[in-house]
Parts: sequence; structure tokens; C-alpha cells
Amino acid sequence: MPSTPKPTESPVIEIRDLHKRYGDLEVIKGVDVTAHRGDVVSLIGSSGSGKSTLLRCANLLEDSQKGDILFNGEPVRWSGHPRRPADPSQILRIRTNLSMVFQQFNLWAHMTILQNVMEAPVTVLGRDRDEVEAAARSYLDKVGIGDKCDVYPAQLSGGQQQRAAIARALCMEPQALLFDEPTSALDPELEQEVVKVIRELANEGRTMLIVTHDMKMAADVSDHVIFLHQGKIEEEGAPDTLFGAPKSERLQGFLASTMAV
Amino acid sequence: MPSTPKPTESPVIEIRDLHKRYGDLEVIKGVDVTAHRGDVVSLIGSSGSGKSTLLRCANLLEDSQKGDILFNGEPVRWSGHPRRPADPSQILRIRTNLSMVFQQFNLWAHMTILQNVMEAPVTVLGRDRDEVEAAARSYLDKVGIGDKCDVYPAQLSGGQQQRAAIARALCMEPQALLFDEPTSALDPELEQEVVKVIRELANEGRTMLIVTHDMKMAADVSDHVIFLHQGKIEEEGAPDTLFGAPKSERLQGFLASTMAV
Amino acid sequence: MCTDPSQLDQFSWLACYLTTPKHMALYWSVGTVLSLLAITAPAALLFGFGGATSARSRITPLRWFGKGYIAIVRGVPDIAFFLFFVIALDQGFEWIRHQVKCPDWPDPIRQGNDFIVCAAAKMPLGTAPQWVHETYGFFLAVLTFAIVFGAFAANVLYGAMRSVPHAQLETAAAYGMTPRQTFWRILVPQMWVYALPGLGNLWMVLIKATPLLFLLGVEDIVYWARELGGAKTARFTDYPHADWRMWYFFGLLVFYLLFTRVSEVVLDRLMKRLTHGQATVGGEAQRKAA
Amino acid sequence: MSCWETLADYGLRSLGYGERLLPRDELTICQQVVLIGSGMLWNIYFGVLSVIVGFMLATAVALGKASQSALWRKLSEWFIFLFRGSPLFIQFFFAYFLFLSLKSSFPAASVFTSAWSGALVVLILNTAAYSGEIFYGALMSVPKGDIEAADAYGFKGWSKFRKITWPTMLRLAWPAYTNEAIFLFHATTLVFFSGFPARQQQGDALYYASYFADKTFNPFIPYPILAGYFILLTLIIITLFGIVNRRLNRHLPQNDRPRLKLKPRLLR
Amino acid sequence: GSHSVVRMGTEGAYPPYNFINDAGQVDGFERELGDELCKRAELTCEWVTNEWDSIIPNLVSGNYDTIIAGMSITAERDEVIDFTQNYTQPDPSAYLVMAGNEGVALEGAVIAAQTNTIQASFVAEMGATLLEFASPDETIAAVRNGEADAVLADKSFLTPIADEGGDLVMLEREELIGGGVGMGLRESDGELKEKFNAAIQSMKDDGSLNTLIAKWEIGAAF
Ligand SMILES: Nc1ncnc2c1ncn2[C@@H]1O[C@H](COP(=O)(O)OP(=O)(O)OP(=O)(O)O)[C@@H](O)[C@H]1O
Ligand SMILES: Nc1ncnc2c1ncn2[C@@H]1O[C@H](COP(=O)(O)OP(=O)(O)OP(=O)(O)O)[C@@H](O)[C@H]1O
Ligand SMILES: [Mg+2]
Ligand SMILES: [Mg+2]
Repeated sequence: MPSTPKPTESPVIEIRDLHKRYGDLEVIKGVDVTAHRGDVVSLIGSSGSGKSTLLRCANLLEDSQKGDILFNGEPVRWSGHPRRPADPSQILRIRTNLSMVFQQFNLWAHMTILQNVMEAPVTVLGRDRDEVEAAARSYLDKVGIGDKCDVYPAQLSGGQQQRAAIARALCMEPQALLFDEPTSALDPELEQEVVKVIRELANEGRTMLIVTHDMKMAADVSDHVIFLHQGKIEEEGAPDTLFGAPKSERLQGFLASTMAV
Repeated sequence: MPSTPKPTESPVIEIRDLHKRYGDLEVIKGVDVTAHRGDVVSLIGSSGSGKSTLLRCANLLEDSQKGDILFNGEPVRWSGHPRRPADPSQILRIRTNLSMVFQQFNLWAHMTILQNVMEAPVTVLGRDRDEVEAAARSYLDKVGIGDKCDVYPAQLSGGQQQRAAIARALCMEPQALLFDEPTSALDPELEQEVVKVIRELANEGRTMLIVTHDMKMAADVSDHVIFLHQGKIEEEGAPDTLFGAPKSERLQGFLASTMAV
Repeated sequence: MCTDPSQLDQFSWLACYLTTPKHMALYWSVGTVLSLLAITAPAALLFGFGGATSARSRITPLRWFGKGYIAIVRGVPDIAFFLFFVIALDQGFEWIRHQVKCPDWPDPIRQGNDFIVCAAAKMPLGTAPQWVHETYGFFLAVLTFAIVFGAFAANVLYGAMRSVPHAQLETAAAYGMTPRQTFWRILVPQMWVYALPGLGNLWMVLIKATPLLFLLGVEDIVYWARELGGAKTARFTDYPHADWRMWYFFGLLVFYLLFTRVSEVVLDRLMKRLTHGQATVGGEAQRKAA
Repeated sequence: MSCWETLADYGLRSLGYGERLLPRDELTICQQVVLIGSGMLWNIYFGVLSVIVGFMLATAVALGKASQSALWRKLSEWFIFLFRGSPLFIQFFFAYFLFLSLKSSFPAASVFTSAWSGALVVLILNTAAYSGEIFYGALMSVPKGDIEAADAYGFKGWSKFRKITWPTMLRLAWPAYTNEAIFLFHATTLVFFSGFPARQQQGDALYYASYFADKTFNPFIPYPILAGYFILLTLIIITLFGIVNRRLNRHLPQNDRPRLKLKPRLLR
Repeated sequence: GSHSVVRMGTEGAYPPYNFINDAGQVDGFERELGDELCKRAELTCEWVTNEWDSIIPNLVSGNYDTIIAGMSITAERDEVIDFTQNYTQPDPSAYLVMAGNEGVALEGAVIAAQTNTIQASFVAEMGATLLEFASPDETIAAVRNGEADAVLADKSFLTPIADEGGDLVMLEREELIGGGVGMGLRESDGELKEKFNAAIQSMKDDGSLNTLIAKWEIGAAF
């Protein structure tokens, strides 16, 4: 599945020269990412290289110091200092079209799993409660925790929580999805399920940014892979070329360990 | 590294016919695990199969309904109904010889990373503060977050938190270690580092129980692999035989997905 | 010269008026109130800590004692408590001293309505100078306040201890910390974040309870403000005036507001330090503001 | 006179029904219990109404203090500061004074010179300020992950508050809020003690307790009776609030395992 | 028992009987009287103020030895404590109203009184609408701001206020509710009671008590 830019449409997600710092620590140092409709873009890189931060910026959860973020060609309007998104209705429009699976899951502790999944579609999108419930149950079944509908997050195993978080994102049926290490707590079998789901989503035309440590998965699902190193893009390209013939030394070293065993 | 029982010594960790339920849900249904000095035992199995629960039982964090747990041949004394460990001094002795890395890391939120690592050796083992600090810093360097000594857990990336949790466990220099998916948030490079650390520890004669979703890692470091399915041991053996020639259908299916890509 | 009629209506009249010995007593009582607060707050915190720890103790009688203390003292309005408890406390002390010092005393302690202990058991001794009596009264007031507010503090701390995420304690146990170590090293440091808002509130309530001091026999600022502010006829004072309580109460209002403001600033600082780097909305706001 | 008759005569005396005059001599314990209990009706009236109205106002105040708008923030901050920063009896004093002067310009305001409405207003504002601060503190302690997830899913404004923030805020605030509710009920004893005049000897529990203490010169009977009533009332409040608390915390795994019991060795 | 120092408990808020003067000291009729009585009984005395509501409980519990606080001798009180002979004649209570409102029908009026006083019970019994305030100042204020039509209090307390010549005037009508005022003592303290009784008697006999009563305008002489 080679990356096929569709020049007639503007990209769903476009990040231009983004800079972000926490206090004195510069975490993102000028990063560009473009993802068109149906694109799956993977972000790889070592721990602490800024992958989660980049996703959080894309979702407007973090302020950033410099650079642009565009959705469907529409640039985010900023204001203030430190700058932050200026237009609440724009933020809302963007976020309802964009679902995120957090690295720490962030399930709402006071709601059952089913409520967690149903909450946003019902409250934010105003969809019909019964319809949403049916959809939520089917998504929970899809990720294999249909029997855990009525328990609270604290009673789930790590992998079950992660799957609930994925179901929650899917149930929004958004234009684009942001996955932060969506299979970190999953066994290979379930990982395959998730890979299947991601492929289906891409076929439906949804755009995805995926942070992952799993090179096989990155190679498997992506149209485009970005290797982040200390807040900068060290190398990027189609998975075949990137994994097959890495150019930069850093990436070669990084990939060497994957093959080591 | 084939599993070599040392009949002259009693096993460091021995679990016999353990049963554990949460309310009506039976999670562990009679499991036996034996790990001698220097043994690395991996627990694999799908999400929700009871791996974390088993580790938590081994650490006496959970009550169990039936079965025995022995450390260095000494059985845990139980009392009460639901039964729980009866002898506080025994619990203490066991736990100081046993360090755990939690699936959710559970770093102490009010302490900096360095304090997190130093806390238990200083307060529990009563070791010299300066010596422990030196050791703690070297362990943090070893896992690659020596520069994050003075920040709080909430300011770390997922992988950094996980590494801090590993350093915390190592700094106890215990007889045995329990790792719950210790590389779930780590990139392949760091994972290799952790694998190296585990090997070193095994060479020093430390015993380890490792829950992991990474079959390569399991194959790479273990003396013995246990495949858990719905609270029971479905199959176990040396990694070569288990991964090379799985007997049970469930395991075959489970491993199929690993090879799938 | 202060009563010189020619100087009435002038600034110097006010200057004289505000420096009468009676006003000095008002200013002195400000010190009394402040020192009472300064001593009561740590004492109440201590009572609270003791109450909270015994309420979660494994030893059943101690647990009952802790829970009983919290439930009963917390259940009674402070006014009602003050109206009879100090006298009871005082009699209690004297009764104990009487048992110790005058074991051979022939007469009963209760004679009809009277409560009579031997002279040596009196608290303070009948011969003691007035300031000893006042100090003793002050001490009784502090003790009463500490017992009352200790119960509320105990409740706040008890709740805060339960708010610390269980995983944090479990981890400590897993690392071999004894319950005592877990308590002091993990639970106590972490509970403050959860306890501070409640304790801060309690401190505010405590400040606002000082007007009840006069029920305990301590002449506090409100007593003096009432006394000074009430209408005065020329027969009993050199400074007759109408009902000026309005102004005195306004002064009190300013005093309490200022005092509250200072407390808030200090509590805010404390809270900032406690939430620093924590994964909460507060910690996050602090980070984003930086 | 039997105790039942006393109950019939004085049970509703605090509201003006029953005997016109209070008992004067040969005061029985029964009379004290009945009349002080009758006075409790006022404490309950003040307490319940101001808890309910104050709760809503407090939520608004907390939101105001956390709001982006400087106007709302300042307004809430000053409100909290003023009412939390001054003793209740000073508030009563100034409120009574204010209502009196209002009365001279607006005759309609004369209702507020009576305790049942004037003191209620003061109590509501007072508890709204204290609880508002508690709620604000809890708002700041909500785990940021919860809010981020809500943000990320496009929750905003009211629905974000109602669905995500509010339940967690309440859960965190509840122990302190329970304290505040208890304080409020206790504070109702100040209404007649140093605030508003009692009319026709219709007062609250403390009013009657001090009446008896004055008549019998023995504080050790009426005040403990009053204390008993309040302990009972407080236990009821704690129970009701405890039910809510359990509901707010129902998602947390139960750790209330039976504890190790130290067996008493007294009988050996 | 024997008293090396006799502690005299008073309220300090009831002029002319007792009040705190500008110097912050207890002053008034009872201060002068008490000092003189102590001199005659050859006792060392010390003045203590205590809040009115708990003035009797604190006496019986031994926190001071006498009450000398304008306390009328009543049967109820006599059951709990002992009184010396009275050192004033019974003081009538009087009504204070706004100037121009002298014609008010008291039985149907709103009458203010201080909480827990004999006047409060009296108003309740006479059938007027009783309005109770915590302090005497507030009862006066209530008349001024129209909350009450009249205030009922001890005449000697109201006289100086009416004398100010302001907006308030005293009615002719008086009520004889109080007894004479005496010193309160613990029932077990008979010896002290005798000493003070003797001292009061000697002041009555030599007329010095009447001089004091006249000086402080307390009421009728003996
Ligand atoms: N506190 C709890 N209360 C009730 N059920 C629980 C609780 N903790 C775990 N469970 C259930 O026990 C089962 C086993 O959980 P466990 O955490 O051991 O799984 P696991 O094998 O570690 O899975 P994972 O790989 O996803 O972490 C799961 O079905 C889970 O829902
Ligand atoms: N709240 C924060 N305050 C300060 N520094 C932070 C904060 N959050 C993250 N960082 C730092 O920013 C850097 C990038 O963090 P980020 O979470 O983006 O890493 P990551 O690439 O997702 O790593 P991982 O794979 O371990 O999750 C890290 O060095 C981290 O310590
Ligand atoms: Mg990350
Ligand atoms: Mg697990």
C-alpha cells in the first residue's frame, strides 16, 4: 500500500514546522507531518523522543510555541502567549473529527466500560442513545471485551483497559484517529485483531496517526513511516524503503535491535 | 539455556495449585509454578488470562482461596477467611527478597524519580543513604534516564516511567524479581537493553518471573515458558520446545499470530 | 487634657479615645486571639492526626475510641460544647487533683449544687495572682478548641488517607515496607494534597470561631468590640457616644478579612508546593501557567 | 402532667402552636427534651434549605472561580473571600442592619428582618462560599487524564462538566463537603444566639437549652440534651452523605476487606 | 472554707451597677460597695468578670467566691445559691418608647427585652408580642429602628438613656418584678455569707449604703 497523495483534496491532518517545549526542555523541534484521507502514518522512535507529545499537539491538548496545524486544509487559529488555540468552535469541530487512544488509556474511572464508550457519541455528537449502545456493544465485542460492559475500569486487566480505550475511540466514528501505542498491553493475537481493525478503518477512508514500538506492525499497516529522534524527524518514507534500506545511522542502529533476536 | 533443576536447593519461588477469584469470577484455577535460583520463567497468554493476578498473588498482594506459595522452601502461613498471609514478619522477609515492576508502573507520585528508586532500599533495607544514592543513579543511568533524576513521575513519558519502575526494582537487589510486561512501553532498542539486564541478573543468580507479550523476548531470555489460558496452564516447557513445537491447539493459534506478519 | 471640652470634635479627641486603657485591652485581646490560634492549630492537628490514626487502627478498642471521638465531638455544635464543656473540664481537672492531693478529705466533693475540692486541689490555687487565673482560662480554651477542631481535622485526615490511590500503597507493600513505613513514607506525604483543602477550610472556620471565646471566659476582640461599641452615656464615661457597634464591627470585619487573606496566601503557597508536578488539573494548570 | 401531654403542649411550641407560655418552675427533664427538640425544627429548617440552595450556588461559584472570564473569576473570588473571611455573627449583624435599612425604603423587604427569611439568606450565602471553595479545590484535583480524554473526545462546556468533571469533583470534595454541611447545621444555632431576635419565645434548640440553663442554673442537663440531639442529627447527615459517598466511589475496587482482629485477651 | 483572697464575680456590662470604665477596670455602684464591704469584713478581694449566662454555674463550681452583679434575689436562684441580705430596694422595671409614641397600648404592642431576663418572662406573660435580643443595646436599637414599640428593662438602666434627652422617653407605667439585689454565694460558704451580711448591715446602719445608692442613682434608699 504505497502512499498515494490525492492532490485534489487537502490533507486531513497537516503539521508544519511544529515546535514545543516543556519549560526549558525542547521536546519537538520542527516537525512536519502530512496525512491524507485513508492514510496510515506511523511514528516510531525511541522512548522520550516526543511521539506522544506530537499526538497530543495534533489533538490540541498541548500548547505549542511555533508552527502550524491544519485540518482538512483549515489552519488552527492561535492567540495569546504562550499561544493556544483561539477559536472554541474550531477546536470542537476538529476534536469531534479526531479520536485519540491515550498511552495511559485515561478511561473515565467513574463510568462503566459501556458508559465510557457511549458517553461521547451521545453527549457530544448527540446521537441516539439506543443506536449508540448497539454500536458500542458491537465495538466492545470486536475488541473482545463484550462481556465486560458493566464493570468499572479499575476491575479490568491492562490489556482489557487498552481495548476499552480503542473501542471508545472507534465508537466516535471519526474522520481521523490518533493511536498512542495501541497494542502495548496486548498479546500478539489481539495485536493482529487490532491490525485488522486498522486496515478496515483505512479502507473506510479514515486517516490514522499511530505511535508504536512494534516495527512489524508499523511495517504492516502504514502507508508512511516517520522516525522521530530527539524531537526531529530523522528519516521518513514508505515502510518498505525505510525498514528495507534505512539511510541514517540512528535508524540503522534503532532497527538493528529489532532484528537482533 | 535449558532449565536445570538443582535438586540440592529448594526452589526460590514455588506456587502449588493456586486458586484465586474476584467475587464470582474465578481468575486463577489451579496453577503450579516453580523457579529455582537463577531461573527465568516467562508467563505468556492472552489478555485477561490471569498473568498479572498470578504475579500479584506471588507477591502476596492478593488473597487467594486455595493452594500454597513457598519461598526458598518455606511455605507462606495463612489464616482467616478469606485467607491471607498470617505472619507479618514472614511477609516482610519474603517481600524484601522480591521486587516487582507493575504493569501500570505505580511510581510514587509525590517523590522525584531518584527518591522513588532510593526509598525502599533506604527505609526498608536500612542501607546507607549515600551508597544507595550512588547505586540508584547508576541503575537510572543503566536504563537511560540518568538525566531525569529530579523530576516527578507525571513529567515523564510512558517509556521513561517504565524504566524508572525497573530501576526501582533493581535497586532493591533482591533474590527474585517479578516483571509485569516490563517492555510494553519501550522501543526495540531499549527492549534489548532490558533483555541484557535480565540476562545479567540471571547470571548473578537472581530468579525472575516475567509476564510478557513479546514472544521473541520470552524465547530469548527464559529457561522455562508457561502459557496461561483462562486461568490454567495450557502448556509449558523450555522455550525451544514450546515455541518450536507447540502441542496444544490454543498455543498453536496464539503463536500463529506472532509469525503472521 | 484628653477630656478638655475644647478638643472635642478634633482629631486629638479620637486619638485620646482610641488610646484609653479600655481600648488597650481591645488591642491586647488581638494578641490573645492570635496566640490562641497559633497554639490551637498545631494542637488540633495533633488531636486530628491521633484521631484519624486510631480510627483506622487494627486494634479494635482504639478504633472505637477514634471513631467515637470523631462522631461525638463532631456532632455537637461548638457553642453548645463551649457552654458546658469548659466547666466540666475544669471540674474534671480539680477532681483528679483532689484525689491525688487530698486522699483523706472527709467531705464529699458534691454538696448540693456546689462543687468543692480541697484548697490544694484548686486549679489554679486560690492564692494565685490574677494572671495565673487568666492563663489557666486561656489554657482551658485552647484545650477545648483543640478537642473540638481536632475531631474535624481527624475526619479530614481520615478521608485524605483513604483518597490516596490504593496502587501507591500496594507498591510500598510490594517493596517490603511495613505498614508503619508505608504509613509514614507514602500515605502521610501523599495525603496532604487531599487533606489541605479540607484543613484550610477548617482553619478558616477556626478563625471564625474565635468570637466564641468569651463563652470560655476569655475576653476576646468581639467581647471588647461589643463592650466599647455599645451606646455610652456621659455619666459612666468621659467619651459618651451613641451606638457605635457598627464601626467596631466594621473594624472586626477588616481584621478578619485581612487575617483570612494572609492565611489564603500561605495556604495557596503550600498547595502550589504540594501539587507541583502532580498529574492533576491543579498541577497541570500550574505547569501551563509557567 | 405526663410526658405525652408535655409533648402535645410543647412539641410544636417553637412554631407557635401549643402552650402560650414556657414552663417556669418545677422543670422536668421531659419538658427540656420536648422543648429543645421542638427548637430543633428550626435548626433543621435552616440547615436543610441552605444546604440545598447553597449547594447549587456553590457549584456556580466554584465554576466561576475556575472560569476563564476574569469578571466571573473576580466576582466569585470576592464572594468567597467576603463570606469565608468574616465570622458568621458579623454577617448576621450587618445583614440584620442592612435588612432594617432596606425596610425603610422598600416595605417589601421587611420579611427579611425576621429570622426565618433573613437568617436563611445569610446562611445560604455563607455555605455557598465555603462549599464553593471546597468544590473549587476538588476541581483542581481532578486527574488530568480524565479531562484530557474528555477534551480529546470533543466534550466542552456544560456536558464536559456534567459528565466528566462534576462526578469526579463531587467524589473528591465529598468528605470536606460533609464536614461543611455539618458545620452549617451547627451554625444554625447562632441565628437566635447572636443574630436575629426571637419572637414570642419561638426559637431554636439552643434558645430553649439556654432558657433552661438559665432557669435551672445547671448547664449539665439542657446542653447535653442539645448535644444529644445534634449528635443524632449529625449521624443522620453522615449517613445520608455516606450513601451518596458510596455511590460516588462505587467504581473503586473494594478494599474494605475484614481487618486482622486483635483478639481481646481480657477473658483469660 | 477560709478565703485568703475572695474573688468577686461580676458581669461588667450593666451600668450603673457594674461596668468597665475607660481605664478598663470594673467600676460602678457595686464596685464601690464591694470594696467597702471587703474592707469592713477585713478580706482581700479581687474582681473577676464573667459572662452572665454562666455566672451561677461558675460560682458553684468554685471559679470565684461571690456574685455581685446586680442580681435580684429570687426564689429560683435561692434554691441553687445563697444570697446575702439585699443591698438595694427592689428596682422597678420601666418602659422606654420613641418620643411621640407614648400612647401605645402595651398589651398589644411589640415589646423588646433581653433574652433570659425577668423582663422577658414578664412580657411573655402579659400577652404582648415579645421580641428577645441577646444584649440590652440591641433592645434599645430595636425601638429606635421600629422593630419594637417599647423596651422593658430595669429602671435604673433606662434612666440615663432617657435622660440623654434624645428621641427616647420613659413611660410612667412601671412594673415591680425584681426583688432587691444581693450578693450571691455558694450554699456551702456560710462563713463568708455571715461576714458580708454583717458588713452590709453595718453600712446600712451608718447610712453609707444610702449615700452610695444616691450617688449612683440606683433607686430608693433604705
Ligand atoms: N480488581 C478486580 N476486580 C474484578 N476483576 C478483576 C480485577 N482485576 C482483574 N480482574 C479480572 O481478572 C482477570 C485477569 O486479570 P489479569 O490482570 O490477571 O489479566 P492479565 O493476564 O494480566 O491480562 P493483561 O495481559 O491484559 O494485563 C480479567 O478478566 C480481569 O477482568
Ligand atoms: N508534563 C511534562 N513536563 C515536563 N516534561 C515532559 C512532560 N511530559 C513529557 N515530558 C518530556 O518530554 C519528552 C517527550 O515525551 P513524550 O511523552 O512525547 O515521549 P514519547 O516519545 O511518547 O516516549 P515514550 O515512547 O516513552 O512514550 C520526554 O523527555 C519527557 O520527559
Ligand atoms: Mg509516549
Ligand atoms: Mg496484566
